[in-house]
Amino acid sequence: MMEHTLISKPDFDTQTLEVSLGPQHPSTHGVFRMNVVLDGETIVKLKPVMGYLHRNHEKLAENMSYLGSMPYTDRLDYICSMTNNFAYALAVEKLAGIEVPERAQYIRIIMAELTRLVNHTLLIGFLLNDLGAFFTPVLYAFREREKILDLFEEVAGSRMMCNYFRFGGVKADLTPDFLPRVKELIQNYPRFLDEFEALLSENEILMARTQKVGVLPKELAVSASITGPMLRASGVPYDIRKVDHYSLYDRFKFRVPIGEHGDVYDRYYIRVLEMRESIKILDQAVKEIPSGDVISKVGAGFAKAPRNFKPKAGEAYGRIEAPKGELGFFVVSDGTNKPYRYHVRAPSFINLTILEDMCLGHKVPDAIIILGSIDIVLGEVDR
Amino acid sequence: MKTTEEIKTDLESKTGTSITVQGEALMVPKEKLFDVAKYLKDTPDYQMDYLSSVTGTDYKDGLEVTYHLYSIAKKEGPVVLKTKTDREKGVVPSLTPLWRGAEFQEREAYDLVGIHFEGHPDLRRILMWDGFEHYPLRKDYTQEDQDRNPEQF
Amino acid sequence: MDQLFVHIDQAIIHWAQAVLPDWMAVIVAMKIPIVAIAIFGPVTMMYLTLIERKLLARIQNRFGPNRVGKFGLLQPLADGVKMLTKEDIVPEKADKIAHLLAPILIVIPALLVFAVLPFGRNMIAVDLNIGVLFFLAMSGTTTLFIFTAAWASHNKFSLLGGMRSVAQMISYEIPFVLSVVPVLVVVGSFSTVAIVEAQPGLHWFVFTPWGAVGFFIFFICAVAEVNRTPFDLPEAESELVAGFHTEYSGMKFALFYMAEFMNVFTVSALVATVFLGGWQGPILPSWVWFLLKTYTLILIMMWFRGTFPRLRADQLMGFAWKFLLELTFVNIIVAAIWYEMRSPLNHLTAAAILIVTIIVLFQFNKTEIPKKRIYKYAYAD
Amino acid sequence: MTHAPNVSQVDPALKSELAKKGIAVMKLQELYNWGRRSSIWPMQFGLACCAIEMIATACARYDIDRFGAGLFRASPRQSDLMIVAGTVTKKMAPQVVRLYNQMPEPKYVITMGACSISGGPFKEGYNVLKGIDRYIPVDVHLPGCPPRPEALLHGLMKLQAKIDHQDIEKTEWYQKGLKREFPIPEFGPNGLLPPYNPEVWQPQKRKEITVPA
Amino acid sequence: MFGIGVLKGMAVTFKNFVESYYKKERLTTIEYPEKRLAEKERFRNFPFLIFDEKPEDPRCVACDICAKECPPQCITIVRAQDAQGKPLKKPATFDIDYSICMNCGVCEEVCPFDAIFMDHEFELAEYGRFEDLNYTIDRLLKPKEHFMKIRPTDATRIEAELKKKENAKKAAAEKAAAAAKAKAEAAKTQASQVPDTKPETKPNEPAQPADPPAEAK
Repeated sequence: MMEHTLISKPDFDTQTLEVSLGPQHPSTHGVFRMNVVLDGETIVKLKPVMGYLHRNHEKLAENMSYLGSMPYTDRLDYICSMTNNFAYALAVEKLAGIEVPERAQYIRIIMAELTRLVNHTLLIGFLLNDLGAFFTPVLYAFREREKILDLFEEVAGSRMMCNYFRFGGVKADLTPDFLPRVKELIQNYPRFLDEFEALLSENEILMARTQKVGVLPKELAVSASITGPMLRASGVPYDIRKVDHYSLYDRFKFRVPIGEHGDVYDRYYIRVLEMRESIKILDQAVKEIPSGDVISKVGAGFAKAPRNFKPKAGEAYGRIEAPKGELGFFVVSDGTNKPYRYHVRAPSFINLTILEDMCLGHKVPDAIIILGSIDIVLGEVDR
Repeated sequence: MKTTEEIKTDLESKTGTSITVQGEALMVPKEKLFDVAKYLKDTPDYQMDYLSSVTGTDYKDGLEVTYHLYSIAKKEGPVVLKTKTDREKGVVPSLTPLWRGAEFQEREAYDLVGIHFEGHPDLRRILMWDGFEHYPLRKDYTQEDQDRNPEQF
Repeated sequence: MDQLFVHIDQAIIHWAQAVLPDWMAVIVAMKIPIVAIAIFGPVTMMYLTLIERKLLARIQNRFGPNRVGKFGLLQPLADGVKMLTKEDIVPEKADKIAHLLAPILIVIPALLVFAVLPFGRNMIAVDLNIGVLFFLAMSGTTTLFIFTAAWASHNKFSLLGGMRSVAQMISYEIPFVLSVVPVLVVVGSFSTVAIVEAQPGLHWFVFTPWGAVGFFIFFICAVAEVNRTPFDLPEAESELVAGFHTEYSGMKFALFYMAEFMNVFTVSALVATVFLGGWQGPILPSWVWFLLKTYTLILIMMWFRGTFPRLRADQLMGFAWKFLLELTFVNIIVAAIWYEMRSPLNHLTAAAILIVTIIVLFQFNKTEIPKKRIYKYAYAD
Repeated sequence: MTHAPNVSQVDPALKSELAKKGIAVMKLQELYNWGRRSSIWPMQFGLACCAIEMIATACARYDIDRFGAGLFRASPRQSDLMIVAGTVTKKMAPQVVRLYNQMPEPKYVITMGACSISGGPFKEGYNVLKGIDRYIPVDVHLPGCPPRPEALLHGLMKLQAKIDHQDIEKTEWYQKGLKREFPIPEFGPNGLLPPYNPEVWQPQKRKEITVPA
Repeated sequence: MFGIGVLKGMAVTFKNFVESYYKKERLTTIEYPEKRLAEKERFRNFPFLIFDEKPEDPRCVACDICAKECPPQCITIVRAQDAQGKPLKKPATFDIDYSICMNCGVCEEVCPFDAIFMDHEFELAEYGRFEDLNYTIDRLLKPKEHFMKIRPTDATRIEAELKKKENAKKAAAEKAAAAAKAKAEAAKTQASQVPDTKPETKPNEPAQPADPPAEAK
């Protein structure tokens, strides 16, 4: 960890400059504020300030039916709405003990992996935007994202806020030409990834700017409950799809890339490799998807009348490997049709704990790209 | 992975605390929380080195904090610890010295439910602005411009 | 065709001498190039903004502005009209006079520098015999005005931007100036017209080894001089909000915008003049060649803008001090050898020296240059 | 929605006659309006999910740059349009009003998405402001959660139509010695003080629903 | 060597620039007002009410289920009353506040009468907030054909179900009428033996529309 002492004590006394890279800043990915104390351009102290998008999701969920807060989970991490639904559906199914038919599990995995593609592509685009590339990588990323959003809109009805998962399955079956278009996407995506890598991965300016910047040692990552690509970039092989064996992830063969240095370049490149693994999962899932109904009889009943869904008193903690890390829902029910307590374990909120440790001693532009490599979305950080 | 019963007996013998089992969770008195957590983290056959989530909940008879612990080294499932403290001056020992990950989550529990974590490096409000004088996630919190009837059903 | 504008110029002068009293005729004779530049400068600026937006749009698979006017051709006009009617905010804690002066002063060198550019065969406003020196001096002052703008607007982000621009300019001014020295040594005069005449037909300096290296360094430093990607630290959008012109609105901001794009045109023109043989070219008229070369260089700069991320301040300065500067010194010596000893053997030795220096410089900067990495996989089944 | 033609007082016959010869005749005010409407520079200002949809509008498929509005300026000083995209929370409201005050005068506001119009799905939250029009005047409301990129383009075209019909003598920001400073709300113990800006917004009693006899 | 990665990057952007002139996949802009994207059938923007023949009697029976289920609570329904104040199975006012609605489609799912569906119309930018965005019943009502046009597969499926329900109701009505007739004869024959007992079974009222299923609170 870069130990910072005022480098050379100049004979003339210098003042530190207190700057707030404030809630409105071109590259804080939303309304996130960092109070930074600068000595010249080197960061001496950095205090993150959050809460500018605290929309009280947990208080609202406490006086709404269980299914009523499913559309709200779309707005938690508004780039990957399907995985938010997935985690919430898993938690409540564990609480109420609802079974999910096979075809629905396959559809859920296809949607989760498509969301992972969207999230990682967007992240790389925004990271390059923080590095100063004038919007070109972001536009290439959005060009690919539009293709995947068309698939979501065709199946779930809305581009970004899908509200597609129900307890015990999914809302509606796939449209006839959904699977052929996913197959076509699987063919073209590696070509786009190669082009994206040609533009970025070997680019010396990018490598010079990101290597050995914002190094996160393995022990600090584990103790600070960092999860997801950030943890794996520091060398810890922990992927909840492989650890918890939730849904049907055991049926698919895929690998988990691991970095050694744990700096910004590793976090960027791990996500490129993860996208290639997701394409492998999609390939297998699209081939082996069985037919059958997409929602269990019990689930369909509750989907029709959410106010009658009264799970037995108790609590459940369901977690999945969301693109940003471990996304968990802790639901406490007291037997009525409204949850007593509803807590979201947000990966980007907790991954921010060590932002200051990584930024100390670096320059302002480094702090911006370290924040970019953590991949935060403010809807999830502030809930 | 041991069952909750075995963990209970093991912990009670090692740290001499009276632990009750609530469903999957282990209700630990707050005085002994730090030792139990330290024991779970350090002993080789548990190695609970990853604190997944800290949740503060407001029950009628007091505030409750729930910890979900996992082991990355041994890839083992959750051990759920719970503590209870009274509503007015609820103080719980902070676990930030053991796990850095607890820092922000304990600040959030303090900010929204009003549980004081003594031993926390800098316990301030994290989501609401500093001048806010209420704990919004408590059941008795009345919001100023509420135009929805709480009994919706 | 080649002397078209020269004939027009002569015609106007004859008409003026015939009609007006002779002292006024002299003024008119002086006025013609000034009026030409005063029109050509801002118009190129306006249409460079449009070309940049449309080119970047095409790189990013979309149309640029195409709904204002036929193909978006009236877009710069609309931007101009809107900028004129904007309220002009001066922050109350800002230093009023400096805040007002900075945008005005930054446009003056940008316009003055047009005088020295040889647009075509004997189509030059003022044939200064210290042409290149005048150009370098003028383009050096822009840093001063960028810093006054940053200092005057009393804003933390612009202060950082101003500091960065000073640091960047100092480290890139020296290779910028020194990489022209070989050409001046070979030509023996500062005047731009002499330089262009020293490159008849297709014998441009860029085809000699020292010319190629000189062109590479001069172009890189030109991009840095004009604060464009990958050297656009002073108005780094993603870090410093809008860099040194954060506090400028309305027409003052438009002046900064105009100065930036006019500098882009004039610096590319100078690079074309010094290394690519100005208006020398086989068939086309001389001024067409000049504009062709200048606009290709401008398009390359815009191409840079669409591709590259930004260098960090210390890497940027490291690149200048540890790589470009040594290369320019060696380049001057090689140019001398090349020019003094005519025999082809010496030409080879000169080229060999250059290649050896480039390789040696790479070895010195080994620690800086990043390496590719290979990644392991867990759960590899 | 076809683009509304400029309302010009020049008699149309002469106008079309000259237009055939390639000369555009318009009053100075129309030139100002035309300049302002064809180059609206939005501020790089996004709050939540609608901001991602706003960036998607600026991207390849929908391309807001065709309307001349592609240059997203990072600093409020150089932008004319503030697209409030996302939930305005009570903690963020002072910053939004301060940004609005910092923008140079002919400035417009599009409230994109249900959250910025009325608090949207989160209006019951204790930290959510029930609509930004409580503190700053809003020109175009764009419902939807999030509104499609085409809906944002339609909103922009509606704003352009509004600018076309603006008359400089009567518009508020062109009067002599105008000082339009909107007061910035402070943080109170349980919410913002004052809860709304009286000059800009009056509480709207929900119309008593009269049951037809 | 130092420059290779940089040149490769420039090659990619150059390829994009050149191909955007002749390859469709490199120029994905759809010029919105003139050319529009083909609308997906399941796209859901804002809800609208459906009526079969006349706008006066919509399918909605004002059972208030959607108002309760709507997460952001943006639907307000007031049930109509006839002259004597007896509640009718028709909404007097049905307001959806489009400035609050979050397009989630829950109302369409929970409506037992298939009376409310999600529309495809998205060009709804307005200048005023309260008067323009608060949609009253007359702005919400749309004919059945509109629903058939925008969402053919869902519409046919729902029409088929409604048809089935109609036939089931008609069949039940005939059965009930037949049973009533049979009972009437039995009563008449009984009356002929015992003249003073009045026939107690009144012919039941005209076919009641299917009352809401058991779960409705």
